[in-house]
Amino acid sequence: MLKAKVILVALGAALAVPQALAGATPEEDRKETVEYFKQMFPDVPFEEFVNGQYALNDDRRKQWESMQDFPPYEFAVAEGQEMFETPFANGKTYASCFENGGIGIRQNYPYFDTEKNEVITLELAINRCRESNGEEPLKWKKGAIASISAYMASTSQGKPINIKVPDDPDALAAYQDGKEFYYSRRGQLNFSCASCHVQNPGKWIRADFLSPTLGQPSNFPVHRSKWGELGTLHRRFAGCNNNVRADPLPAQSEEYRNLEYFLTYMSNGLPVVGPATRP
Amino acid sequence: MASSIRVRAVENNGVTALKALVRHPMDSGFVKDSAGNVIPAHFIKVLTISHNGKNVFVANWGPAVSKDPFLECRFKGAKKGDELTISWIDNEGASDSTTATIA
Amino acid sequence: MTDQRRRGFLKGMLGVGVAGFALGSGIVPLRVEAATAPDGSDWPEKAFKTPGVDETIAELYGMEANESDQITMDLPTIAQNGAVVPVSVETTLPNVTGIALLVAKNPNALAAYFDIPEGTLPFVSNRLKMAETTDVVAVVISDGKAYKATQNVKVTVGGCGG
Amino acid sequence: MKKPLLAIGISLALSVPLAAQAGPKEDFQEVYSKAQSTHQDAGTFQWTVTGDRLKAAKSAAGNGEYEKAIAMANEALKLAEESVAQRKQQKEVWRQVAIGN
Repeated sequence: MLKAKVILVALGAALAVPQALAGATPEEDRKETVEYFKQMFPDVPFEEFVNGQYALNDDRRKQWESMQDFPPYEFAVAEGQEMFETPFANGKTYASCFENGGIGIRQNYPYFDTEKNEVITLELAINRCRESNGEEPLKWKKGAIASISAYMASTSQGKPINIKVPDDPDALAAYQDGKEFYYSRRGQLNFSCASCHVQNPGKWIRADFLSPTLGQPSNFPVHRSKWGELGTLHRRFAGCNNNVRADPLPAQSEEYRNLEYFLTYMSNGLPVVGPATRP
Repeated sequence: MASSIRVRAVENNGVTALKALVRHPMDSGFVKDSAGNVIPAHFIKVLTISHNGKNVFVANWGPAVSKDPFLECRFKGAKKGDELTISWIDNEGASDSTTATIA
Repeated sequence: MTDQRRRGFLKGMLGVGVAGFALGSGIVPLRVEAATAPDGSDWPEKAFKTPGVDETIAELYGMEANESDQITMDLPTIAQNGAVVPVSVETTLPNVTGIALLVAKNPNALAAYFDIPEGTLPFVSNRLKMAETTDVVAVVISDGKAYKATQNVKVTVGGCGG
Repeated sequence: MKKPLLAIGISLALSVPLAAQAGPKEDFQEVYSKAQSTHQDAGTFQWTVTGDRLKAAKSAAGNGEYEKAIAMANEALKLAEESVAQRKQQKEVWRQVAIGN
């Protein structure tokens, strides 16, 4: 059953799904997704999916490995640590806002806050921490917030991603909303996230080599050669949307947070490897 | 202010392998900003690595070297615990220098 | 201005000529002179502002370079982004005193050149910008003569845009 | 000489029900506001190209070039209609390609 469907999806065929199948749990979604990519790339070990295109293309992998010698984000991570440890005007630090003082917790983000009824991403938590301590929020996509987030990720490297969808209708709705976003075609070019990253990973789209869904959020924030600096996951979402000529949504909008929630859940069990470099 | 230079130097069988990363925009002078104005060239011209007062490597760079330049080189004659000095100067006369201990 | 060419040429010859003379005469060789922080005054402005590979080699070293299969270049076949292309050069040629890296299609070909004092291995690795698909040329000065090797790299996303 | 005439011809053909007494400014505003509201209706499925045309239309109108403004607004309207259709269609079909429905 799974196999037949996987093949059909891979062919991009429109598949009428029996209603009985609808309403699968997030965990069933995830297992099926893992199985799908294992079949698509039988030679790629599970943990390697976090390296995206570098798990699939040797020439690119070599370039990446040579960048790993001294990754260009090192300065930003050091600055992020400095900012993370520098007290706010009220004397408190970021550590006061996070479990375990903010160290080694990246793998738990984003999470669904059942009291506020919304998805909390790490960047959102960083800015809420600032605001609750009387500081101005940072801009969302790059700069200081990316550096702080990169430092926090760096203290969590190797920890398996552990996103939970609590037994709560709103949490499940947020997850489903993110999933719908991932699979819905958008923009004048009529592409969904999945058109590239589920149906065509390992292929070239012009000068870009497409990575698979699995492991995508493990790397963020990433230093892209194209940007020449670190950027957050939502900056990347906006870039992808823009590429297919769909109006990007604001960083940390509910839609993008739900998308991050779904996407990161799919990578449960894969290690945090951010920050990382990408073309 | 943190140093603009990050260095790792490791000695093995008499050969010291040095890797350095320098924070610098390395503007080529061929790129325009979002307002359409050319960003003037701004780049490191010379970077030297010295050991015991002697240069063991001199890099002369132009604006085609990537932003936050990376350099790797290897030399003999140094041992673990020795100090290296890495210095650079750019086309606007700015400079920086740091020391690193060979591991 | 013609000074520049001579200086480049001398640099190439330095390892053999001056060092040999210095050892014989008991004078401290120039190369071992106390290192001071660089002041950039030796930076060969003109060589860095010359388009074309052969023209640049002539400007920098005052001679032509011959092909050599003893130079190994390591760079990607297809650059993932022209802004950051890792390039490494290593050679088995003897008595190397300098290595230069040239990017043929860049507005000015010379990207970097390195002095290799005695005791330093003839190896260098760094990251370069490339505007488009181009030949990359490594020039090695060995025994006072210039040798070169060439490798093509395909650049689909240029390193000179915004 | 011929070009402006042609442009007027096209814009006349494109502007839908044209009240005989309405001037080009009114025609423009009608198409523009329709394009704008359709664009809004696309919700999170708005296209960048629609926004570009709307902007171009507005700036042409600001310069008094109503033929061009109307043409741009009509293009925007057409694109906006496609994006709305995409939104409605995707609501129905996205599950068909999703892993683990």
